[in-house]
Amino acid sequence: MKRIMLCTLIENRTIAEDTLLMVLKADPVALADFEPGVFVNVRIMDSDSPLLRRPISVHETDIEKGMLKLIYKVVGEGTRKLSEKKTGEIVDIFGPLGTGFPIQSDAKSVILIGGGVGIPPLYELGKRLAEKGVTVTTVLGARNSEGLFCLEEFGTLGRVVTATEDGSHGVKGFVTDAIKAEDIDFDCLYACGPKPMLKAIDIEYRGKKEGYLSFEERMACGIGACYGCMTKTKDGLKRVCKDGPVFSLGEAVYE
Amino acid sequence: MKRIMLCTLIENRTIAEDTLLMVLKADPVALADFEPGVFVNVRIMDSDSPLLRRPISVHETDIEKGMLKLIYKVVGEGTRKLSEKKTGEIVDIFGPLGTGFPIQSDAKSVILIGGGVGIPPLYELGKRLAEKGVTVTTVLGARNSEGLFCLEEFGTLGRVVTATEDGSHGVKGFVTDAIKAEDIDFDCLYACGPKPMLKAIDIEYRGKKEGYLSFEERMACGIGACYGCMTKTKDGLKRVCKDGPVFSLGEAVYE
Amino acid sequence: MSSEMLKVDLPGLSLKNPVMPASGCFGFGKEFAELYDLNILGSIMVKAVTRDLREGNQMPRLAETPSGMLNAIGLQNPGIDGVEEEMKWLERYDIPIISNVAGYTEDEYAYVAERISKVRNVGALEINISCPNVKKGGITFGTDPDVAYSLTKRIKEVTGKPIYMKLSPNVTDIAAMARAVESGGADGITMINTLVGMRLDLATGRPVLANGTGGLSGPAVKPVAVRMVYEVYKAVKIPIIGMGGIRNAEDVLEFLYAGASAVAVGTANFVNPFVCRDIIEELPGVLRKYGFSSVKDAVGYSHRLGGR
Amino acid sequence: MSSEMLKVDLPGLSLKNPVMPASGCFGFGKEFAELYDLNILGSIMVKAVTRDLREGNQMPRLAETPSGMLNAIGLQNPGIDGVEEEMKWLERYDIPIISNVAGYTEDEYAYVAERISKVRNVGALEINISCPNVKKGGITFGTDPDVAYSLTKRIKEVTGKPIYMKLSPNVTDIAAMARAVESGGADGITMINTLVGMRLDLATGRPVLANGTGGLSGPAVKPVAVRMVYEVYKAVKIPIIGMGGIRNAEDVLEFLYAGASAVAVGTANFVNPFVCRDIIEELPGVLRKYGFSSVKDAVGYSHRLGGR
Ligand SMILES: Cc1cc2nc3c(=O)[nH]c(=O)nc-3n(C[C@H](O)[C@H](O)[C@H](O)COP(=O)(O)OP(=O)(O)OC[C@H]3O[C@@H](n4cnc5c(N)ncnc54)[C@H](O)[C@@H]3O)c2cc1C
Ligand SMILES: Cc1cc2nc3c(=O)[nH]c(=O)nc-3n(C[C@H](O)[C@H](O)[C@H](O)COP(=O)(O)OP(=O)(O)OC[C@H]3O[C@@H](n4cnc5c(N)ncnc54)[C@H](O)[C@@H]3O)c2cc1C
Ligand SMILES: Cc1cc2nc3c(=O)[nH]c(=O)nc-3n(C[C@H](O)[C@H](O)[C@H](O)COP(=O)(O)O)c2cc1C
Ligand SMILES: Cc1cc2nc3c(=O)[nH]c(=O)nc-3n(C[C@H](O)[C@H](O)[C@H](O)COP(=O)(O)O)c2cc1C
Ligand code: FES
Ligand code: FES
Repeated sequence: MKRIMLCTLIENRTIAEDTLLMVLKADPVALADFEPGVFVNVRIMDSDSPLLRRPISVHETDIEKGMLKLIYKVVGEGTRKLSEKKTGEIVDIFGPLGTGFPIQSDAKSVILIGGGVGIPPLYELGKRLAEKGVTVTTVLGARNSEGLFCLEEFGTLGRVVTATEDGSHGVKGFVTDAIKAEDIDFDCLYACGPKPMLKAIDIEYRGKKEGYLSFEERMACGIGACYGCMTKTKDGLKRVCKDGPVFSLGEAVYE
Repeated sequence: MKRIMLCTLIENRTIAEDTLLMVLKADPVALADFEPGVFVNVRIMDSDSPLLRRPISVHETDIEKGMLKLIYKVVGEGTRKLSEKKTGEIVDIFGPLGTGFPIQSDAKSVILIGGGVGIPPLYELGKRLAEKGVTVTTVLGARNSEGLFCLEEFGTLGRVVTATEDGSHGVKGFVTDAIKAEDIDFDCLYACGPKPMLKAIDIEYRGKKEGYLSFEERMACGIGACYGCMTKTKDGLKRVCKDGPVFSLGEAVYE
Repeated sequence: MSSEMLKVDLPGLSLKNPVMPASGCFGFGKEFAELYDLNILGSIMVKAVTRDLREGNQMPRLAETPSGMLNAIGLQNPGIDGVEEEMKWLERYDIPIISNVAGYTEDEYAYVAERISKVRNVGALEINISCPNVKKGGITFGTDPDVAYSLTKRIKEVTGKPIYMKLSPNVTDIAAMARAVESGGADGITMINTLVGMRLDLATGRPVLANGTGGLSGPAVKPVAVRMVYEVYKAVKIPIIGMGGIRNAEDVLEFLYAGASAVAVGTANFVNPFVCRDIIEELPGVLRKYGFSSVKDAVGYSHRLGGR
Repeated sequence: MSSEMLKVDLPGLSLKNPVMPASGCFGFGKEFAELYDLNILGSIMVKAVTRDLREGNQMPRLAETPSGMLNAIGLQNPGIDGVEEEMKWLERYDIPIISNVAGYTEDEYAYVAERISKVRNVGALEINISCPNVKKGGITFGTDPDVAYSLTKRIKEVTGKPIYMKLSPNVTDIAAMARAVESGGADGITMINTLVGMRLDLATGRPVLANGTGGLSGPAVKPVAVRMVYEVYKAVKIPIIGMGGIRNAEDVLEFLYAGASAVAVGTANFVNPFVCRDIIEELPGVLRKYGFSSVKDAVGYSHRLGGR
């Protein structure tokens, strides 16, 4: 059920260049509804400006401990203000929002492909897949080694391969290059990252593999009511916040 | 010199109903310029809303310790947000602003008359007068006993008399009633409080006594440039923020 | 008690309370129905409907501004056929719906108005003559009094339901617009739609919105909205549903004072998805605090005071 | 280096940099001179001057709004005699002053414009045809293109100094206003003045401002200002000095992109009294960051891009 959760901030710590991990105390009952790949809409502060909530993917939910983890990059005013929040402060969270990653029951090996701030939502997914005995390979990409994070965390799920544009970590090139270079085998793929990355993956694997891509778009309501966050699909316009953010390979239509 | 001071908040504590004492760490060099009766313009937060600074009188400056003390009442959004600030936060202060209370060298006995949030600016004044050997009597008024504060502090300067509208503390009635009831003798008066109080004092004592009244008006610039905070005087319109907030008895023209 | 004090009767609209979501900010209700029971609302102003399905503008359609936002949705909607379906779904709620009608020509407005009027749970039509985000038509209807007058008249001829004309704030003389639609036969006025605004992306040099300009809404516009409601209240006799930046019960009271008989809440639904429910809960207390025993008593209050 | 990159040449105004305080937000400079050296400024737009001393409106004259403020100063000023004195004081600074001229009749405008033109350090006049806070005159000059045209022409006849007409945003068609003053002979345009807004006091029911309505300024209006500068840049050839909600060097760049040749900063001076100085310091870095080697290169940049 979508609800407003007033969460106490437990930790808000830099884990990579301009990238922070925010750990929030949350009601375990509410967390039980969080599927992998969903996002929350975060109120920046109790003020008229910045006005809109910011959509941030859920990195991990820990129902036993009642903890919700977000990883975000400081890119503008809202995320900068988020980064200034201190332990003990209350953060107003609205969620869970969106349709997350479907967990395939028959895939034996999956590949998680994350680029930049597309990395976080893959972790909860990988955790659940690994728990089910699925072989999980993670491919993380960034411009350079400073943009990579969570390598150890994903390492607990299986093999981790990296790609950087400047070659400072792992394969030099894009995640798609790394997948080929490392000859990774998989039944199903899950990806989240910048649109050009998703497009490249989509074009490469649509029709050939099963797979799911998580998109981003500017949002206002986050629940499908304002038509602000549409994306073109072969079945017409769809709402990234409600019908997505996750769409199947081959669904999206690129300009 | 008027300057922006980024002060660390040391204490922000409720001292009476909806009334807080804020203690800030400030540069002693800057504090040396603060005359009694001046005010500062406080930035509420680093955000576009609330936009304007809030004028708050200086309650006390402690140059040795490098401390600036403000006392404020929570009346709206700005003061509410101020009241939520925690120890260690940085508060953006602009000041000192305005023309404060002149310290009469020849007055032997003075009376300080404070109503509600008009009480704070009188303390630094009283302190300096008492240091000079002047006999200081303080008359504090409020609607009821909950609205009174700083009685002990003013008690260190001399006699303290109170007046409450409901009679719950001291004389029942207004400060002007208390002055008469207690037959207080003085050479010079200093008053700060709601306009009706100032008007009553002005009408009672203008032409008879020497005295100074501190006024309030809505402000934007706080330095005399926007003409937003005018008040009528017998010499035409004057700026409360620059020519005031303190005016002599008989100067103000009331509607 | 408090249920009586909130009741408002307007042409075609017998409202439990004066609070409703504004058009375009609440879709056709389905998404918010997952959050709370829509039956608590006075009404719902549903998303604009045009004759045919419209895809609207390109992305990005949204941008944030200080205490506000820009949108350029561009009237995306499933067309009149699709909207009739959405209305059926809304029949499960015991509230009159206000249907927002848009078009590019007088004929299109008239066609859509006539058809949507036949939908049972539509209590009234809101004629959107002020959408700033469509490239032709639309906006001119809302800025020229003569054109607005003639459109109002035309629509009155084809519908039996009361019509509320939605005024654009992007005009020199809002009172003249209000008088024009009143003489055209409008049963009420809703106002304000969004102010035309723009943001430029410093990195690309291009407008942040694909459409170039967009409509400014949210708390930033409230003082403009209150001023315009105040002016229009003095200019016409028909009731006003006021909107523009409302985000709490105090804001509602300010609009009532200015002359609104009811209010709509738009952008605030994005900030606090429960805002309409919260306002309805808090309104009786706020009315009492300021000495009013009913919403009706507060309508136009500022105009009944003497002096300045 | 960075001093060359900031230089701007406009009719009557050879500016060190494109940043100046907006009229009414900086008095005649004296108060801010206590804070920093005014010589760093491109220019100063001083407070409006009328023929005679004016007391302006009653208090309260100020009210806060979300990300903005309302003011209703009402053209308080010492009159042309007093302002001539203020100008003398400003002679100690090596910057051309822009004198803001107001009036209630064409004759008054012409009289004041003629006299103030003779003041040595006045580089140009800014004709305030858009002050929303005076009860007669003022606002109509700024909302009717014909009236604005004729006023512009009249003033051009009596002054040898370049004139910049200050446009009101409270109009349906800002481009038409711009074209009108251009054909009247205006040398430049300054825009925008404030949007008319209002707040009502819930406790008293009366407007918060004694004047009733006031002018809305500050970050809240920035998207409206940018949109209007963008439209006017397309409509006329004379240069624009842009303003409305500017509070940092990035905002300045956005106005340059939209078509402003220079900018003025108003309300932000109240929030950060050192804002003009800070902007001037940061502007070269911001220009470089976005790939511009001079202010001039950025003027109208958004219009030179193809596409959408
Ligand atoms: C479904 C979804 C999940 C996301 N998950 C994450 C995540 O886990 N970690 C992370 O770091 N970022 C994530 N993002 C991106 C994140 O929302 C933006 O970086 C953030 O909103 C920027 O806010 P800002 O105020 O710092 O930037 P500004 O540029 O100042 O924001 C201005 C406005 O633009 C919007 N905006 C700016 N960039 C984006 C963007 N990339 N996507 C959507 N809206 C944007 C903001 O929400 C705001 O309304 C996600 C976006 C979406 C849509
Ligand atoms: C020279 C001077 C000294 C002051 N000293 C003190 C003091 O020591 N302690 C204290 O508690 N208060 C003092 N005040 C009053 C204080 O400034 C207001 O209570 C405060 O600004 C209210 O802000 P708000 O956001 O809580 O209220 P809101 O009503 O939400 O404020 C809205 C706007 O109105 C202005 N405003 C509201 N009330 C007043 C007021 N009474 N005077 C001036 N502006 C107002 C605010 O500054 C703001 O711009 C002083 C005022 C002045 C002019
Ligand atoms: C995302 C969005 C979409 C809108 N769509 C419509 C619409 O379809 N028809 C219409 O008449 N108004 C539309 N509006 C305008 C609102 O109904 C309302 O008039 C305006 O936003 C001011 O109110 P607010 O400040 O409370 O949002 C839309 C506003 C927003 C923010
Ligand atoms: C307090 C105040 C006084 C103003 N007085 C004048 C004036 O005398 N003449 C004028 O042309 N504009 C006046 N303005 C308008 C500003 O010059 C400017 O056009 C407007 O405020 C928008 O800019 P901003 O958002 O940066 O403040 C005034 C604005 C404010 C806030
Ligand atoms: S953000 Fe409103 S529909 Fe997606
Ligand atoms: S607040 Fe600007 S002149 Fe006093």
